[in-house]
Amino acid sequence: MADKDVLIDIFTRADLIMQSDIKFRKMIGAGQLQIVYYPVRGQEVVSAAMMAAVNQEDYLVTIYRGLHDQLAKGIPSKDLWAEFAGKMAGTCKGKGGPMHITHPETGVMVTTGIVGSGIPIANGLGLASQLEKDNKVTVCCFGDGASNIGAFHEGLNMAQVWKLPVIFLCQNNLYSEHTPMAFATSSDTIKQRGDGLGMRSVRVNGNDASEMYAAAKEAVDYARAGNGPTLIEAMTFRFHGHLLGDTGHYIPEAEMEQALKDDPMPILRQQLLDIQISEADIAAIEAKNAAIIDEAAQYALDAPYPPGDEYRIDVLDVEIAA
Amino acid sequence: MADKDVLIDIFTRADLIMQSDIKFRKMIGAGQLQIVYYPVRGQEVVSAAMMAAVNQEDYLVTIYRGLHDQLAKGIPSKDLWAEFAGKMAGTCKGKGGPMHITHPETGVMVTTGIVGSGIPIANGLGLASQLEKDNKVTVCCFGDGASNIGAFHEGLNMAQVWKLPVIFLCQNNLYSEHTPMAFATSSDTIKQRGDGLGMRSVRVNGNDASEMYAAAKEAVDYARAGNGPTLIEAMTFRFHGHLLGDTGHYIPEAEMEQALKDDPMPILRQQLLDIQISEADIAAIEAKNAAIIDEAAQYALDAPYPPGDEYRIDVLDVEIAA
Amino acid sequence: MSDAPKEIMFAQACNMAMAKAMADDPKVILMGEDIADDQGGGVFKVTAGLSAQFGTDRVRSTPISEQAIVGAAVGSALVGYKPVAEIMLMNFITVAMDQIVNHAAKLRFMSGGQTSVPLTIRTTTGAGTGLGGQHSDMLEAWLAHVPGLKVVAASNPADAYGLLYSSIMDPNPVIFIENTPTYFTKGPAPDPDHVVPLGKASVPREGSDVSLISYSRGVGACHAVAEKLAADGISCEIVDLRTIAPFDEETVLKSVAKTKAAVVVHEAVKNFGTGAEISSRIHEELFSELKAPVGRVGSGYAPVPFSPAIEKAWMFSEDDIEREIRKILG
Amino acid sequence: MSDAPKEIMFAQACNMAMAKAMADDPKVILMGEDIADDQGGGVFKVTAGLSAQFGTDRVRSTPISEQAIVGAAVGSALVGYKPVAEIMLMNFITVAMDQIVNHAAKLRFMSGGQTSVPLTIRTTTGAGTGLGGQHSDMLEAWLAHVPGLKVVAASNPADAYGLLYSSIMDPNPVIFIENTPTYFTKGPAPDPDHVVPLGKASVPREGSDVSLISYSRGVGACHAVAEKLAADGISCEIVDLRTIAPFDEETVLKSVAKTKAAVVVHEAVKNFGTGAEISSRIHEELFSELKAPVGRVGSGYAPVPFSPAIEKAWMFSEDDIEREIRKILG
Ligand SMILES: Cc1ncc(C[n+]2csc(CCOP(=O)(O)OP(=O)(O)O)c2C)c(N)n1
Ligand SMILES: Cc1ncc(C[n+]2csc(CCOP(=O)(O)OP(=O)(O)O)c2C)c(N)n1
Ligand SMILES: [Mg+2]
Ligand SMILES: [Mg+2]
Repeated sequence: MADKDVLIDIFTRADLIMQSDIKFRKMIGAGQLQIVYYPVRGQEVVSAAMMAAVNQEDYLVTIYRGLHDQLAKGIPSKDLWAEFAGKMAGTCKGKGGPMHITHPETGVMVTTGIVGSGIPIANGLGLASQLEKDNKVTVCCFGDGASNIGAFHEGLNMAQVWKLPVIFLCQNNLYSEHTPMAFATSSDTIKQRGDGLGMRSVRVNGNDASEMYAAAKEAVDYARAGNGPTLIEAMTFRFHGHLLGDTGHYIPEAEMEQALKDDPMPILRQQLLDIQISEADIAAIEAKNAAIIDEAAQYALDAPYPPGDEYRIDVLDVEIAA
Repeated sequence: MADKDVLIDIFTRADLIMQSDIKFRKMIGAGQLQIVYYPVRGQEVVSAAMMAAVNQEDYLVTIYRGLHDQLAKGIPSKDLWAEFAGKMAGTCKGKGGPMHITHPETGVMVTTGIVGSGIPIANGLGLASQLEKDNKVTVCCFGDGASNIGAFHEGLNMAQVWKLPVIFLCQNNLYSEHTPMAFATSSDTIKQRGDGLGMRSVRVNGNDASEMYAAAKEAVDYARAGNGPTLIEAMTFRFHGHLLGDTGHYIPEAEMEQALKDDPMPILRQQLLDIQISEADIAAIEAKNAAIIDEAAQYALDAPYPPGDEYRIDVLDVEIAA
Repeated sequence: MSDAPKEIMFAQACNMAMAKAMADDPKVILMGEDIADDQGGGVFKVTAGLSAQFGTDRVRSTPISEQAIVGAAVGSALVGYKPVAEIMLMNFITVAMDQIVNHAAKLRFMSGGQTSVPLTIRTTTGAGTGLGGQHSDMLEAWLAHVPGLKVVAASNPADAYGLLYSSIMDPNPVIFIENTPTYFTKGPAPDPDHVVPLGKASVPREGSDVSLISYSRGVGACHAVAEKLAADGISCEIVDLRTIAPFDEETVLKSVAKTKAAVVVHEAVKNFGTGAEISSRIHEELFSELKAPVGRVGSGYAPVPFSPAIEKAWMFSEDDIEREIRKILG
Repeated sequence: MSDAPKEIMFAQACNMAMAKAMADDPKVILMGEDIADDQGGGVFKVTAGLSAQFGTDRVRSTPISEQAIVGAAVGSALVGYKPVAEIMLMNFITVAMDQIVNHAAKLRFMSGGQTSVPLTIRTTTGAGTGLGGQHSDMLEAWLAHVPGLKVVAASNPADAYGLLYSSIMDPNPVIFIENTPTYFTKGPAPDPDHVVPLGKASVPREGSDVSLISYSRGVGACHAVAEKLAADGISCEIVDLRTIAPFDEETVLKSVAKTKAAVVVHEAVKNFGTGAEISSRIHEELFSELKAPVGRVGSGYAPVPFSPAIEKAWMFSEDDIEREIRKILG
């Protein structure tokens, strides 16, 4: 069991993620936001525990389903919400959108919409840290389905050969879009593939805060010590399908039921109570997160859109003539 | 020890390969042929044993370093030599050249110059056989270096998931161009990668005719029985570098010496003598091969070049207007 | 099919074309991510019902492995199959370009005609769906530049039906580009044996003042502008290329020889886009007859922006087309 | 460098440019297959001696993993490095297009300018070396069509030196295309601090009758033809683009405004090649001043044939250039 402060830290991040996801789905459902949204409900603890084990200066590369990673890494909610809403005040001036969140101040360097493509880029960040000797690590998040694409293989091989300080965090939610892992994946586990590539690889219950944090911490220490990368296969589940609107028809009822029973959030909340953190203290954390989110959401709605001419800026270093 | 007829068969193919390689290097050295040539000396037994275990109807996909595979699979020397020489009488009318040999009559469907790219294509041939229930297998040859590229990973995963009748023959000659395997490869073996992908995988001394043949036969039977693919990592060596002219400066002397001591050809020849095949019979095989090669080489030199306008033919099904 | 609908959607038309091809020829097989019914019949439901009708041996959901998907299509095509590979979104062909360009397009030639690769790659794309920079690119110009590939894009459901069927049956590798934003736009339903030959453009609207040459959704924009300008007495002829490469020069040149003015319109980025080749060919053949230089309309020099506000300013528009027409007609 | 040679080879020039960049800026690093000296200093020896001089931390031989190579360059560029990734031959970019197009070219824009990707991708290609269909393609048209990328190609050693140095120091992703067949062609040596700015074309030969617009080895062919035609009293001006995209419209239009005739020349396949964009821009700006439509010279619509007999017929040639010039000058 991780110690008290760590668990509180993880819960605080995880609750912010959970409440943010709920709010996004509510606002989109109500038509207040028209965006394609990839729900993260169910995967909160994986990122919360992982990011609790790194520093703000450390790098993160994540994917379209990245809200949990981005919030856990510390991107201010207002900036993030504004970007999701396509506003000028967003992290990327509305040019990137939910699938392409970048926020260097908190180490969020790339969010990609191409399956597997963040992996080779994470190596580049790790290579820079290795050459700089800046003691940073890079966390690279991707899904189980990404383990079937070439970039995964090339990236892990290079990271291992060069002993790069990268933590490859495979958030295994057992589905890639509407395809169950076993249907498209030749190996029983993703860890097995890391082993096959000679990389230190572990498989953990990503929904258990303490277990996930321990694995994350170990991988981070291992990388900082110059030993190279680790592949963490973190078992988890997504409760709301691939993207909002997905009915999950392809998920067997029993599997979904069990997954909901194992919802990491109430479990983590109970764990806090078990170690004598008062209901009041927990409620305070939840209230604070709720306030942050309400403010961020309103900020995003009120913020102005970027001027159309912005499309000529940031293509190259110099502005493109109209 | 494989039985007598098999060993004679393997030797006959391997000797044809060896003598052809020597002849090519001689003619190129003498300026009779101006082509980029990838020597195969040292890898004869791997292909000879593999192709002795399949039928002419079975498919082959190989690479730029493919002379040994193509001869072992049975492409008539005259057609092959003419193609190497860029003549109209060549297998591909001179349009493909040494790196792109195709000869459907003997099952040689693709020779690619792109590292790893034959692997996904071999799956397509295997898929066709699986759907046709034609009981064919596809042999897909590539090198150790190819195991670092994405197509290798995607291809093996799909072949295993679909249980395709494909034999992935990794001819591990320990070098990719001027790079020793260990320098660029994260795992100790290629077999380990197949294991990581949940594929039946074996590692054998490809230079031992009996061991290589047994592994090939087993993989072929396994595939024909509908059990799916096998990855064979066949250990071997190339004696004349990546391409003709390569001095092999990057190969430690001791390693080269040992490799030459282990030259599979004299060893196989001795094995024939050991099982009471007479020097005369062996010499007859060698003489027959020599005659085939002399005839093929002369044929290639004498044959006419294709007319320039051929570039407008075979681009699409219809001829392109000038 | 007496109870056939009078109108169908673009996505439906593609579905019907594949169903007909599979019924007509047992060698037609489909591969792609989540295309079988157990996986939802395609993210845009374009392949819905096909695995139920033809079985999962012929309608195969795949791993997320575009190189392996196209490679499997290439290999099976080499031995007589007519595979239809779906690359979910056009930006994802960037991971499969080697199989498409170095192999599918070249194996017939490099084998001296001993083998051929009669595959079809279906993919969809298009801006305006809020998917941002990596999910909306129009990359047809790349493929049009590759000898050995045919590139096809339909502008309406009936053409989609007839062109996709022809693409699947064509003995050459064909890239069939669908348009996500107009997937659910309706149009007149074709009759079941409607076939549109590759390499032939159509002239859906005749006119005398200027030829608007386009394809895919650009054609719809041209129709809207033509309607509007008709009121001002400007008569636009519209040429729908249907096959982008190799394109139907005869029909294009015939139209421009008549109108003596042309504007090429596409959604893709204007710079180095397909419009440049079409414009150049027209100038090369009809220079002395033209009233003015051929105009071009395309999207701006930038990745596809996420924010609708910027996306609109970046994207080709009916206003751009009108402005270009008025400019060249002086 | 008083004992500097008067003439150097193209490959040497590239080597010297990288050496200078690495000496000037510790953030410059090199990655590629077999580029370090232990692996031979590059298959064409272009990086020979650099790992000896700067160490294998900065000059890194890689696995055969083009996606990982370009990805590592993208990632390190995002945090301040100036990586130079070598893709051994241009056809191999087909396996790395996702990293180049969806990431290197777009991350600056998609991040709203928070990050940038100052990498250089060096690659070489060109027909005539007997390598056949998969090792000789000129694919610059694809990259020129991608907003956010700069595409550069030098026609002589001095330019190669000055342009490669500028490419490495440029804050944008640059594709630097070398030409294998002319790697060992000599030309005047530049002085050590010779720099050629990106985006600026040169006019290596002035003339009055026709402008020949080209880049890479096409420029050499234009010089040969210009010499020959001078004898017949035809005066050719030559514009060497140097940067293919975004290209120097000002210099091109200025030249053609003077000569009133132009032929665009490149080795790449003519159809949908870069020549189409340049031709279109000239027509759009100078239509009424032109003596004749802009001519285009490129290679044929086919994969690169292996047999020298066919390759020669397929490939762009000095004869093609001369014929095109005489055609438009009537
Ligand atoms: C190269 C590529 N192919 C296909 C897609 C379409 N796509 C987007 S998400 C996804 C599923 C990915 O599943 P997984 O890796 O398990 O991540 P998850 O969505 O479950 O978090 C697919 C196929 C893509 N974005 N990129
Ligand atoms: C995608 C790609 N990258 C690089 C190359 C250049 N190249 C040709 S052969 C080769 C080495 C391959 O080594 P290996 O796979 O071990 O096969 P071997 O040559 O040893 O038989 C390389 C890097 C290529 N042809 N294709
Ligand atoms: Mg998943
Ligand atoms: Mg090797």
